[in-house]
Amino acid sequence: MPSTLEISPEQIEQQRLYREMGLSDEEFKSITKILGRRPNHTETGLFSVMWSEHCSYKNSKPLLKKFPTEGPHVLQGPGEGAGIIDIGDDQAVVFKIESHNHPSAVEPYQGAATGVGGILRDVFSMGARPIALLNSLRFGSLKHPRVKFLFEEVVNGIAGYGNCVGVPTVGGEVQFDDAYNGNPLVNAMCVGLIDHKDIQKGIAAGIGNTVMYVGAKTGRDGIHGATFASEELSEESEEKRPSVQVGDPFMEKLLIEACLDVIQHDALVGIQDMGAAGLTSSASEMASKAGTGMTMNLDLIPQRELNMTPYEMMLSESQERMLLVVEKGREEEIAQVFKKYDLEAVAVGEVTDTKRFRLTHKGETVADVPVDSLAEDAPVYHQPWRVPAYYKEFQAMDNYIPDVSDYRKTLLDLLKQPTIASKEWVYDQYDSMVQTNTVVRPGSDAAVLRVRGTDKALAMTTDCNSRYIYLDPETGGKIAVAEAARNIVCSGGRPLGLTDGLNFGSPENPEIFWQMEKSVEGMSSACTKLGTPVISGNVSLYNESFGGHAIYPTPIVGMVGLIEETKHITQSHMKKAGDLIYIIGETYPEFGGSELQGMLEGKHFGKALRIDLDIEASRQKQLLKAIQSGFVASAHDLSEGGLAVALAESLFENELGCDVALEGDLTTALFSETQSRYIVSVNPEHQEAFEGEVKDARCIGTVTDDGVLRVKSGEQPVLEEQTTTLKETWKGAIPCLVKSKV
Amino acid sequence: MKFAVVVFPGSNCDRDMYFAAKDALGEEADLVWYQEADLSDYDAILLPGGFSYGDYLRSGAIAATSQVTEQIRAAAEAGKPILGVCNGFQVLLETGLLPGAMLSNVNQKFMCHYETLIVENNETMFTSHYEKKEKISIPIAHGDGNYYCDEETYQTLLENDQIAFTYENNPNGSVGDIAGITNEAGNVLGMMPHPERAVEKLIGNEDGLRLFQSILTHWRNNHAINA
Amino acid sequence: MRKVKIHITLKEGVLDPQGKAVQNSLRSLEYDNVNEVRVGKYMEVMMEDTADIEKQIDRMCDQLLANPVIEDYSYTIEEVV
Amino acid sequence: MRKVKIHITLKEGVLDPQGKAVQNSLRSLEYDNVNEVRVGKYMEVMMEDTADIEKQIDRMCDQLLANPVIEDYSYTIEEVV
Ligand SMILES: Nc1ncnc2c1ncn2[C@@H]1O[C@H](COP(=O)(O)OP(=O)(O)O)[C@@H](O)[C@H]1O
Ligand SMILES: [Mg+2]
Repeated sequence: MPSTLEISPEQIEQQRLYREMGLSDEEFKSITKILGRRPNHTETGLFSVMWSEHCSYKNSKPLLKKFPTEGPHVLQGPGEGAGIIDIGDDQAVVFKIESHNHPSAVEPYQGAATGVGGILRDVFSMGARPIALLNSLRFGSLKHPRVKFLFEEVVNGIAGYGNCVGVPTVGGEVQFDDAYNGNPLVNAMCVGLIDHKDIQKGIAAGIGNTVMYVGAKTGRDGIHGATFASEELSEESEEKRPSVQVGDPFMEKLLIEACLDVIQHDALVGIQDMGAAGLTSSASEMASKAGTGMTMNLDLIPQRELNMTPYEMMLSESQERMLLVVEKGREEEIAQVFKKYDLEAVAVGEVTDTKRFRLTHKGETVADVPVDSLAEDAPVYHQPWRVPAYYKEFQAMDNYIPDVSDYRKTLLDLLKQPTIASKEWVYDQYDSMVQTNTVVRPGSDAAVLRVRGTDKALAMTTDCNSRYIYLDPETGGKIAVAEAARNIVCSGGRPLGLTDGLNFGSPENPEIFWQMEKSVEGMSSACTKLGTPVISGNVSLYNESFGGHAIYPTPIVGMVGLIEETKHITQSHMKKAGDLIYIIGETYPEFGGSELQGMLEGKHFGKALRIDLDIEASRQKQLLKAIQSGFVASAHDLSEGGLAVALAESLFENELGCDVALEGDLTTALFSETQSRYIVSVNPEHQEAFEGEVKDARCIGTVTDDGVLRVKSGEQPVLEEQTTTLKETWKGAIPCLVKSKV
Repeated sequence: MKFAVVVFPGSNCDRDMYFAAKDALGEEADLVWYQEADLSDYDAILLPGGFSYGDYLRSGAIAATSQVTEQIRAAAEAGKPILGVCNGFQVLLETGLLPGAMLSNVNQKFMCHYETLIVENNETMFTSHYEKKEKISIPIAHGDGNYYCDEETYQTLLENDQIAFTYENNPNGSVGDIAGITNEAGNVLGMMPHPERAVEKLIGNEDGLRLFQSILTHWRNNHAINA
Repeated sequence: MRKVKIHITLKEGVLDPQGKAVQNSLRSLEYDNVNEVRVGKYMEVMMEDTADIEKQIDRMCDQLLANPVIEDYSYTIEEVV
Repeated sequence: MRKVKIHITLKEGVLDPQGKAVQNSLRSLEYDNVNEVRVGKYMEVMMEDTADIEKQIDRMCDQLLANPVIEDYSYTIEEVV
């Protein structure tokens, strides 16, 4: 049986085989320097994965430093499996977002499913019980059969995994745009709940302690295709071709329960999931973080396939695996905890004081490298940037004003846009209620879960309007954070912090690097202003489809907020006839990147919308106070489609009607997407108190029970339609697109 | 009254069921791991929803082969109330404690939302707190909820009043719109909708609570007689 | 060592929702000559040979692999070297 | 009319969680001689004969019935009277 071990260090250097593994000439040289010799095949593999963008953040590190990451309530910022924020009563909330874009483009069901599995492990490896999942998805146009297939299978995969492990999928977002035709985005977020005393770290501390492997056996799954693509290998490799990672949510469920048991065991020293770069990253990071070294005997690694090489074992991304460090001599106690769940915990190595990562296989040393060189000493690149030509062009344009004459038809058309249309087709497939904590299910601004045993609740959301970011990354970055915070506030919560999923094209393209840098700067300034530190995140680059078409820059924000009393929980739908309808905030003619622009022009261009972070912050404070004081019956932020769409959406749940009078230019009043605005309904008995609290609120009408949405300008009716007609249009759009033949 | 919630590998509504019995109903309840289970001390047995053994092969099939099913069978014969919800219902079908089998939903999709159920028989130990033909709103969350039985079995179910709940708008293709059935003796109830998710106003409604209250009432009445 | 190939199919008369769905998809992809699709399971079980192997397989199928209320099974046994 | 019998199996090396669960369950039912179980799909498609029926079946499998990234398929065609 030919073995990849046969490739000699000389061959790797002379034939530049390291390039196939993703290492540059420079990087290879510096590895040779670190080791004082040429790396062998396995070692080259270790460096290639650990120095990849995915693990090392070599292109994004300088940007990530710009994020504010601290706050009095932050218990764990970026650097561990997930971030942690205090919520009082010795409890904390744990969350992180992660992308699975490339795997989902190849095999959407498994790609999305294993994305969910991975983010769950990040959270329960911290010691937290996962209480909620969210996701943020981007697809191309549903006109294309391939896109439709990706959409259906991604949703199916998320459902298949999340439903089985029993963690409710409570929220998320889905947007459709041609920019994602060749490159869908699949980001999954997990939120967990933990008692302070249970917080775990992924560290390999205590010289002599034992390293244990738990969970699924290692197969040849997900070893990066490129690493196998060398000429020499391809002849023998048909049967060794890397296979797609397949998720086993049943195994994951057992792991969750077993890991939550084992963290109560005092023999446990450290625990980490095996995510990207599998054994290599979990083992080397655990040692590096603890300032120790580690040896592992690869013969002991549970293997699913025959004749696996050290290279394959170390690079495998088989799912549902965890690495533990336990006190020496107490391995059996730990193994017993897992045994209950039919899981095997196997001793595979030892913590050493050498600061080296040493692997043996069949009695030979197959890798011996300084542990920090893999993790902390990975190279960092400061990529050059350039202002894109399109941006200069957009900035020079006159303000775009759409030409709309039939307001009713325009509203109906907008409600049919897949990005605006009801996502019920998606979330009906998710178990959103298991664990019986879900107070606000998908469909409102943010999902809300009560914290059992207290009167508190958590609000959570994912948001990112990438069209704004494309037009103006800095402003768009601010808007993404602000919009997430608005959604939390509308639900009655105080925003606590966020996790970010940075999805971009190639950082080596200076124009894309500029997009990255500017959006991170915009997000950072909003985070600072709104008091929401970044506690975790993920970077996914090189999202370009064939022909070099990059996606829209898509830095997704996943935010969590605290609702102090369950009676503050507020939803977007209006409650009853007679309530007063207010709009909070002025409206300007702003349509750059708007849904209406895309619908009428087939593309997005011009200047982005403005945002004033001071106004944003003060309005959020005022509205939250009004909600907490009990003055507000419903609250909904204005986003895609402007006031008309928000108004319609707030009527659907209870099939109410409204009488609203607007002033000024009606296209602007109805469809502009000006930021920092809300629509709220208020019981007349609270009119005075509410107006005293929220300065920029203007009453525009009342809720009615005749089931008709009515808008007047002066005394002139300008838009009138049955709520049920609007609702059916909005609800039917996506099922109709999915079913339609192409 | 003391409830046992039997936990299989992959059960995931076990804690919800436990909270329903313990907090919402206010009775004693234990989570009992399938391997260590001694069910003899319990007054009622709850089989929770979820994905026992990942729903691999057929929903509920692998769990149905485990040792604990012998104890469940014994409890059923002794006349104790046994409630199987969702995956618990599937387990009861696979053990043969209830007739029929479960197929996948007609639309081949998992679905999760509230459904309106009609109480067809309010004279069981699980439904006495409802009115006959009362409409209640209870969440469903399943991919394999399409109840199947042959015509003969269906006629028997009708004749014996074994159909406890039907759907007002059949979501999954079940024969006769069936949402829940009992055994002939009436002490084993299997249903796809989740009453344990409907025991509190805050998270929806309390329509499911009355099912647990019915079990309690039955037990108290029995107990009073015995005592 | 034996390789046992087991086919599990829905009994005639039992509606096959999965088969129906596949059939509809094929139709909408314009395979107009497709009349009916039935979906079942196919398993390959590797097992050591024993004297009463057929009896054992029957028992396995009755006990776990097939549900007699809705499914039929059949199998073939191959020798593996 | 033709009856097409299609077998869809996971490619070698691809994890089969279902097969593993069934295998463990058989083991705990004390079928100690069972070594490995792989679970796949079996479909019976009734279709009108056409000149290029094999090509058509291949296309159906590639397009819908099998997932070429992780599954292999094979089939036989029988005549039905
Ligand atoms: N965009 C980001 N913003 C802030 N923190 C980030 C970002 N990307 C990654 N991080 C942090 O870096 C650490 C390593 O991330 P990652 O490699 O994605 O985790 P894992 O190894 O668990 O997949 C995590 O703590 C993560 O929260
Ligand atoms: Mg991780």
